Amino acid sequence: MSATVPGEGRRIWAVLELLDRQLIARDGRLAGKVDDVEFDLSDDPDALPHVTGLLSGMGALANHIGGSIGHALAAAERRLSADRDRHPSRVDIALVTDIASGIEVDADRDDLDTCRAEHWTRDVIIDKIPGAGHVAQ
Amino acid sequence: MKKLLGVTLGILTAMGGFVDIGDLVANSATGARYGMSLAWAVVLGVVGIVVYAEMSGRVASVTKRATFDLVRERLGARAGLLNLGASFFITMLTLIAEVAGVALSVQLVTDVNYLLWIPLAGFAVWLVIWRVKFETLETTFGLLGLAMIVVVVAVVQLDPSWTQLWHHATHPSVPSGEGHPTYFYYAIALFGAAMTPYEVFFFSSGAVEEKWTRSDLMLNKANVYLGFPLGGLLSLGLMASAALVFHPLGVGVENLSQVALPTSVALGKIGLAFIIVGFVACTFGAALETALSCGYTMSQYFGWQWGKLVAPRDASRFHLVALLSVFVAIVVGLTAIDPIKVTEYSIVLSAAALPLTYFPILVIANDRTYMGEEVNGPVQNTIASIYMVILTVVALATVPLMIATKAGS
Amino acid sequence: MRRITIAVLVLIMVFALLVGLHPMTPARTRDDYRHKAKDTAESVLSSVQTARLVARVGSRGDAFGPYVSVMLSESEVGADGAQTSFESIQPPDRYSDLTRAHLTELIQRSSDVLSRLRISARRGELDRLEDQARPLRHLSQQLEAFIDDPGPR
Amino acid sequence: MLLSELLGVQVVSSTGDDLGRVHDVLLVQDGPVNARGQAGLRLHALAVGKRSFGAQLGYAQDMVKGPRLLRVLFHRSPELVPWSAIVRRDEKRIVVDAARRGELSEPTRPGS
Repeated sequence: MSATVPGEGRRIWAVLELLDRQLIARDGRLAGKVDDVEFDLSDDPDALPHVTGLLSGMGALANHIGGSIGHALAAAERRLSADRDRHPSRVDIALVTDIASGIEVDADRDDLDTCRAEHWTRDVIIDKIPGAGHVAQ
Repeated sequence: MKKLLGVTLGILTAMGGFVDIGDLVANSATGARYGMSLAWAVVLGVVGIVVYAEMSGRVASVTKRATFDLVRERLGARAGLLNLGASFFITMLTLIAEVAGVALSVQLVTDVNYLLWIPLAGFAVWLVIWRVKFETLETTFGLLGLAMIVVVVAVVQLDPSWTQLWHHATHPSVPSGEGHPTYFYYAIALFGAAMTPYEVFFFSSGAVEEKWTRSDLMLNKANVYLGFPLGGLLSLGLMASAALVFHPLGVGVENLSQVALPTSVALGKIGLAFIIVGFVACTFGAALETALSCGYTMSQYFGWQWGKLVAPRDASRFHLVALLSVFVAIVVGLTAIDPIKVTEYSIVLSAAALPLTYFPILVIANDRTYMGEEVNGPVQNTIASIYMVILTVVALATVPLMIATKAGS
Repeated sequence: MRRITIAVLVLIMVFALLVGLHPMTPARTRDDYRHKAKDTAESVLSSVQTARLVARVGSRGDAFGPYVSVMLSESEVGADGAQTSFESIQPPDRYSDLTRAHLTELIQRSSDVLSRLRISARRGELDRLEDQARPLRHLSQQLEAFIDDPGPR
Repeated sequence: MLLSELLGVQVVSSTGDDLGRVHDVLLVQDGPVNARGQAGLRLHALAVGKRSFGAQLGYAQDMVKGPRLLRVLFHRSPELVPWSAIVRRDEKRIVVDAARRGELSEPTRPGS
């Protein structure tokens, strides 16, 4: 982990230490990857941009990858989520409690916006199979 | 005492779980065709998987992140996705071969065509994934796989001239009438059979699921340093049995059933019974590992919940991927595509794809901010770097050799 | 650039698969034909020798009935497969016609024995196998001789 | 603004030098403190250079030091360009003030 220099704050390389890392919800459940990082640019030209949120999900991933593969992913995502609103799933930076090998988020996984497809798969497919609710013995 | 038992159990599991359909086919086929003169490729592959798996297990224990999680983290989304495509395809190919292998093994005791067993075998694989705990399945099939020790007994029973076997293994040469490209093609097949990527996906995901920590590093080392080489011994046993029985007669191994014949010749019905139990356990265990690995790689790339510690409904996409993978394996298997050919392609392509996952793990094993004191030492790094070069050479040579030798024919 | 790389890789893969799954290509010269005849003979020899081993362990009670039966069917399928692909190759000249006639006869005789073995094994008459397999010994020697010098006798 | 909108963008100096592309950005946890006691992350600088793979792997940032074989291949320090030196920025190009681009010449290394 990067050292925290008093009065200066910990330094984090966004691509190396934040992007593409695992989001972990409060209950220890996995809640997607950091697919993009959102900044706010203040009106003051001398101020530095600051991180406001982490984007996660197929839409953000497609945008981040770009190129032909990104387009293909984006098309797949649009097809799968036709009736949903298009904004990418987002985790507010205020919920993030630790940035390490995983990014710890102070929220239950089921409350996070990033797990819509997980819930859809659960409700429409997996729950229909007997034994879906039991932990393996 | 209990700890010692745990370590022993781990070693035995790693040993029994080492062999899968790729090892069965590749070792027998090369033993029959080249005698022991390709034993070096098995040794090279076993040392390679030891280096690779030890790093992956250590990285997983320290960071709590499994292999494909780290592949994405270190290579980025784009290169990671291409990597996922290749790794998933090869793991899928292996799964097809393993499911067909279970069916072929059952055919040997029932004489009912293997195509009829494929759907049943696939269903059984899925059911175990759906219902059975990680530890139970790993231990059960690992220990049942120990039945393969019978091939070593068979080799002893065949009473070979050990000095001659040793001489052939230590003085490798291309037999007259055989081209160099084909010889090296088979070397790559053996290398890929020993060093299949799914083994590492499964091993590292298991380490994360069983909540390994720094204090389990000893267990990791014991499993890897003892279990895998002992498993490699089974591979060499398969090779030697084929070299002794088939090589002098000019028999080529084209079917899984032939792999059992030397043991039957040497030890009769009891030996045959053991080796067929070994076949079923090894292929079934590997089918489980590959089906799970399909789920692991995909889920770990996209950050979905994975694993068997939670109910299937709480890891819904992971279970969906595993379910679909098994389904695809059944459908492809039922097309009557030659399972032995699929196996050969899967191991050769495995060898070609190895650098894709090995490379990021090697980088992370050197990341002090991640690994702290557990980074690679200078000896580990030297060996690991040599393997990085070997893997790159193998990867570059595979496709040209495949074309030049018409896939080893 | 990356798209091109992927396309090339896919093409290579498809090509390799096609080549791998279709080992027999037309023969253009006599040497080429001899070479393919030799490969075929090797493949048939492999089936014949496997069948001999299986017949032996079967007769001596060293293997289970279903296993023996599976192995013998596979040997028969292997020999028949080799014969079919060999017969589909066009012999380029008269000399090759003679080579073809000789090898086809060897394969045919082997196939007949393999079929009889398979039938007995299916009936559970394992103790007869070793006797029935006896002609394979001579056939395997002839096949070996053919492999050493592929041509008409 | 998204991180993906910065990565890969070409960077030139106001005097016309091509500095390469953006490979990583340096965040420092020195912003306003939120309700959980966490300081906000502010974007201080862009890591700019000709080749990107070393930055992706962690060699360029000096976070990964071995093995020697890979370090030799991938270790190429990027130039750190302070955000405040940016004069103009659009989707394709970032122009930085030639006079101010070296303000962070003491490379800010994590943990150093």
